[in-house]
Amino acid sequence: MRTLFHRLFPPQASQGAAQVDHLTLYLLAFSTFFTVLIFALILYFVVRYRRQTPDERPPKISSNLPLEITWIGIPFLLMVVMFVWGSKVYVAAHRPPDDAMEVFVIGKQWMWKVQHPEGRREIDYLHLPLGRPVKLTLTSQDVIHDFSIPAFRIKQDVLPGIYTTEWFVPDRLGKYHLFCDQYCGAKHAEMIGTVEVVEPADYQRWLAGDVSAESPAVAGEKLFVVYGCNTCHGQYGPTLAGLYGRPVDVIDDQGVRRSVVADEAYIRESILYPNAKLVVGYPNRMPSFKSTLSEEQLLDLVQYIKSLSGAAQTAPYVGPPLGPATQPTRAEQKIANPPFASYRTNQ
Amino acid sequence: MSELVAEQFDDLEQQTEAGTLGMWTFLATEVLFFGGMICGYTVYRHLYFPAWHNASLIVDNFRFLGVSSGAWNTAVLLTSSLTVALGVRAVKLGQNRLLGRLLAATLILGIAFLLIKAAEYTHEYHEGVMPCYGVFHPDAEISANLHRAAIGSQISETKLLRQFQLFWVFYFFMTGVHAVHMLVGVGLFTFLLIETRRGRYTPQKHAPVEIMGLYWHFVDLVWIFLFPLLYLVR
Amino acid sequence: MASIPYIPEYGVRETYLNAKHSIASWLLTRDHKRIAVLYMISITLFFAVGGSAAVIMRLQLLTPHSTLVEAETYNKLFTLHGIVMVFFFLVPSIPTTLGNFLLPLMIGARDLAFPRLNLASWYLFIFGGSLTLTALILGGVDTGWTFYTPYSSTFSNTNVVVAICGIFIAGFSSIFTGLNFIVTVHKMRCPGMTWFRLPMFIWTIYATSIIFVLATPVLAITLTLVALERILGVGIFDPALGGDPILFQHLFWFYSHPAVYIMILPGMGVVSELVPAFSRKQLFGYSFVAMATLAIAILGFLVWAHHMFVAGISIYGGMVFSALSFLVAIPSGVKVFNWTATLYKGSISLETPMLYALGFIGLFTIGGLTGLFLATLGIDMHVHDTYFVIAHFHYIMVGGAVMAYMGGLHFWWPKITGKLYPEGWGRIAAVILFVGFNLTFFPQFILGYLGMPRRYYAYAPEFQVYNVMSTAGATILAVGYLLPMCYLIWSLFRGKDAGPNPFKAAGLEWQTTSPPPPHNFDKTPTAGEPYNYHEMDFSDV
Amino acid sequence: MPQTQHKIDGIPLYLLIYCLLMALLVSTVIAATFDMGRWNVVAALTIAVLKALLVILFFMHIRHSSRLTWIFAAAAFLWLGLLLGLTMTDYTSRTSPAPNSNAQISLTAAIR
Ligand code: HEA
Ligand code: HEA
Ligand code: HEC
Ligand code: CUA
Ligand SMILES: [Cu+2]
Repeated sequence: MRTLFHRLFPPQASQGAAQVDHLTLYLLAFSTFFTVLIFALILYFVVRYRRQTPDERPPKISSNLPLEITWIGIPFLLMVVMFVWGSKVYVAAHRPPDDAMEVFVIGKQWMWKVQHPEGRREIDYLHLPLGRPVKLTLTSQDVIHDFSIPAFRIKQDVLPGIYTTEWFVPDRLGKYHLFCDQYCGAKHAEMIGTVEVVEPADYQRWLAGDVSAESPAVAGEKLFVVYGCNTCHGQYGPTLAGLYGRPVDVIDDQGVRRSVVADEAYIRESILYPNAKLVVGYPNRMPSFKSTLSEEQLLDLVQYIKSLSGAAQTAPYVGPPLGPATQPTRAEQKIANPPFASYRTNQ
Repeated sequence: MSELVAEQFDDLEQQTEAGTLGMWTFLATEVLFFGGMICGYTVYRHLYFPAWHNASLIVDNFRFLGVSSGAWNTAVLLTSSLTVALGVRAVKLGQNRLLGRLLAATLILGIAFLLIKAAEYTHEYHEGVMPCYGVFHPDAEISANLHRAAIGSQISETKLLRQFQLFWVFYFFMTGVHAVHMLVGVGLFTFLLIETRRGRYTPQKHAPVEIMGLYWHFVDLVWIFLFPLLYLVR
Repeated sequence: MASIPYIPEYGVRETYLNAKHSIASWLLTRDHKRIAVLYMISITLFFAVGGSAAVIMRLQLLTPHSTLVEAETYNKLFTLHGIVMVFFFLVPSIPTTLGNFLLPLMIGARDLAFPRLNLASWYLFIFGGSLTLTALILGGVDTGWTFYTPYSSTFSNTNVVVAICGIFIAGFSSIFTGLNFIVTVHKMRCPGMTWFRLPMFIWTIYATSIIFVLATPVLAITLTLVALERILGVGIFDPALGGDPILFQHLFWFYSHPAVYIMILPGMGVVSELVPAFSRKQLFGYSFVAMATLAIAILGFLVWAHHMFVAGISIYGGMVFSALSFLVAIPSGVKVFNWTATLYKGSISLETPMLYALGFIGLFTIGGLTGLFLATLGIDMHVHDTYFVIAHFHYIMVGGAVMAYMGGLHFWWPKITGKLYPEGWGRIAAVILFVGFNLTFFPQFILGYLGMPRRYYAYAPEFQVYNVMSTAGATILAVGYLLPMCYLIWSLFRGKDAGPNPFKAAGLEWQTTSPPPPHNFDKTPTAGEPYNYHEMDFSDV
Repeated sequence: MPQTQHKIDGIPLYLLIYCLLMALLVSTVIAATFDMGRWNVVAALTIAVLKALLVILFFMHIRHSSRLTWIFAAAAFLWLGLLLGLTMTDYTSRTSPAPNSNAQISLTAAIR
């Protein structure tokens, strides 16, 4: 029985989840009752009163007031329960407690940007401490999205120009799906992510990962995580190791394919205006960080990416560009590995 | 059966009643057609009161003799409704000459309405409030007012400007759709006039005049509501 | 009296089909029966287009990854599917075909009140339909059938405006059809046909017409605003330009929720004719069913924001609309129970139309009851915009409305064409459809509750099992729909002559010949009590 | 069913109605020049309803029409009321978070 339940119901990972499931079970019970009742009656009548002779003429039965009142009254009463109970759950899910931890979420085509209280940010990923009420304040940068976590049995549309909220108390460790549930354009189905519930102490440790008093490259490395660069680069984005100083095959915004050398300006441009030059074989998926990163942070990131090539803090000149034909591998690798293959949670 | 009655009907009375009921049903549709706009209008007036207040202060800038053209137009339409009502009376009494004159008067009034409206649109175009891409440039005075309003309320000036523009979207859309209905009305009444001249209508066969008359009154009715909503309410 | 079957005179009678033959005599006809046939052909084509899109979608969803089509294509497919199925198939389906054909026959009239307007409606429909279909197929539209702003008004760079124009035009086709029906029911009833003697089908067509007239204009104006926003670049619903995206949803659903009752009420009407005819009994609780019909039409206008529970409306607004949504379930329940009670002590024969009718009752009950899950605030905030919703409405629209249409089509096929369809094939197809349907859409309830969002061209691997089941079901369903298309066309040429009343059913339409003469009745009939099966003589004369 | 031909109003009645309509028009224009706060809306709309009633009852002859016509005319306005009324239940009871907390301002900054 447990396994059947698990096949039909997603994991319950928040305090509200069980309440929604109980409500569902109530509706399920009486719906099953009515469905079975109707089906059984139909079957019984069809068998019992099937036509015996072609000229059979049944008696006249036109109406029965007590019956009508019964089947108006009983469903009505059942539905009063449904309404009151359903509203209770709903209202509770819309009244966050005052001590809830506040996390900000911005939806944009097609990614989720999350900002934690101490300023730590992540993309398409949401770390949450176990057992603490969390209130999300949601808004969108373009069209309507919907922030849905089935394991928490909650969702909320994310509107441009308006703030909405969603709150819950995660009560089970693990990784869960995060979906965009409101159709938002071409890659609506890819606007997905992971919610990870961790021990509060781990959460604090994770939050603290954001202090930057180090060298630009080290600070850049942190930023690389904070801004979620690592969620793509290293998975379906191009690897940045060894990038600096290397020629890159790109398609520029005129649609022309050419080869450029990845210098500081190129890296900077790639971060600020990812569409300006697309790496061949990769989707146009990288968001612009133009309005998110300060100049200082940009600098740190560029330094970090440079450091991945073993380059020193100052840029050495690395050989003349090689021909475009020398770099087909990433494109091939890309085709063999469709973007959606990495559904990042499979718990 | 006489040629007055279409084959699906039993008699003239049934036909007349069906026609009238059909027109009333159509008018019910029309109420909801304008209703969608009025609903939008109400919601935005509720949400964006400061900006809309500002807009409604200048909407009756275009005046004759100190009275806004909206009011003049209301008078024109009410008068046309009178001529239509008298026309329906005339056709029922068989006064065809009178009917012709009243229909002509109605037509002239309808066209007058449209001309006044057009003049008003031109004026608003020059004020720069027409909310089209590239045409919307409120003049200096309006901008100054909005600037003051922005300081008074807590809304940023750009937001206020957009909400202000939204008022004009609704103003032009509602009056525009109404004007289209007027144009249709003018067409219908031209047709009626021609048919009257040909002596097509008799006290027996008065239904077309009455039914088109209902339409004209309805268009008047819409204006009766648009006028306060757009010009008077601040 | 209904019990005396009409005996045709010798020789070939003039029927509405053979009265004239030229193409122009069809395209310029004002005969409601011919217009009904024109509609029937048109909506069948639209159904094939919408169904083909569904088949491609289901194939795409066979695997979690994108296998068959790209994301953009998939989005255009479900938009095409939704728009075509809703606006160009199901909304016009029963009213414009069976409604058009039967309304004058059932009330003993020679035609609708405004035959020319009726033809004009068909032309508007075809014109709007072609416009939208062109936009949907050449280039495509990717907004979903709901056109949510600001995506549709600003962000989508597909042919939204053309599609909207087509829907606007088709909307006026609906309005004029509704107007025509309302006036006809009020003014054209034959002697003796009082309101409470109207066949239940007429009640539902009347109620549907009210919705046509009062809801459609709001959709028209709303879509116009979206088009305006796109063309002029002014902000109406786009918050970046000062608008409010939720207002669009209010206006859209003010039409589109009542529209779902446009789709189901005529189906209920059909079932209210079929169940008495095949159990040879009066419709149980006639006046309750009639009043329930009106109640659904009116209450249906008050529940629209149940599509917006998590859209950012106020929680009090949510509660108001939730409560009202529950209220609509009461008259729907009244109907279901009364149909079931009609079977009691009847003389039931399971011919094809009856199979569809019983299928309708069962599937509508499931679809309706899952509607209650959605109307429950606490559950909708989990299943909104998941496959649970998809399953809910396919249960009602495919399992309910389309089944009813199929049932009605079979029942009145002899009246419309004068030929009998092959009964054995009919039953087989009905059973195939029932099985295929449940296999397609039942797993989607589970998918939805597990959290699979709708409008996803690719999904998490753990959802695959149910998707495979669903696709398998859809294949069966496709066979189930192709069968009737084949044997019904076959019956046109090879079917047995039907005679005026092959099912021995009550109702004025069975008192005239099959197919009926151009003006329906040789002599204006007089109406008695409806469903007077207890007075009829079923022995073969 | 009353036949429409039987009820033909006299010209004086039409003129009277017309004068009333014009008087209402003048009064609504004058009323708008006073600042009565929210009562301006009430006054303007009340007068509009009065004018509409006069037109419907006398010019459109609903006064002589069958009950059915009354119902149709009333239904249209009732439905308009439903549309406005139920939509406003949402807008007037919204409690979206006010965009003023510090963090939210930073959020806004992050977007633009
Ligand atoms: C023909 C079409 C049709 C019909 C008739 C209905 C009927 C109902 N619908 Fe459905 N619905 C749709 C088509 C339809 N719907 C569509 C297309 C959508 C999705 C749109 C989109 O987003 O694309 C939708 C979505 C939808 C939602 C929004 C879901 C979401 O997006 O989150 C809701 C929420 O309340 C809902 C509720 C209901 C209810 C309560 C009924 C009721 O009328 C049902 C009443 C019937 C019964 C209840 C069954 C019979 C009754 C008994 C056997 C009595 C015994 C039981 C009791 C009453 C206790 N529907
Ligand atoms: C009347 C309405 C109607 C009907 C009948 C159907 C019928 C079907 N629908 Fe549809 N559906 C909708 C209305 C309808 N649908 C709506 C409104 C949506 C929402 C859209 C949106 O999100 O915007 C939707 C969405 C929708 C989805 C969800 C898409 C998504 O969100 O990603 C799915 C997925 O399985 C689906 C499947 C099906 C299937 C398998 C059928 C089957 O029943 C179809 C069976 C029919 C056939 C298989 C056709 C057979 C005939 C032929 C193949 C013709 C052959 C050709 C010739 C003879 C010329 N539908
Ligand atoms: C949503 C996924 C995603 C995120 C997040 C992301 N990127 Fe990218 N990035 C890509 C993809 C896909 C490309 C290749 C296409 C292109 O050039 O736009 C790319 C390209 C680049 C390039 C050019 C690489 C080359 O090989 O020429 C650089 C540099 C880069 N990203 C840096 C960053 C930095 C720094 C961050 C974080 C601040 C970041 N990216 C965040 C997806 C992402
Ligand atoms: Cu974002 Cu769907
Ligand atoms: Cu609904």
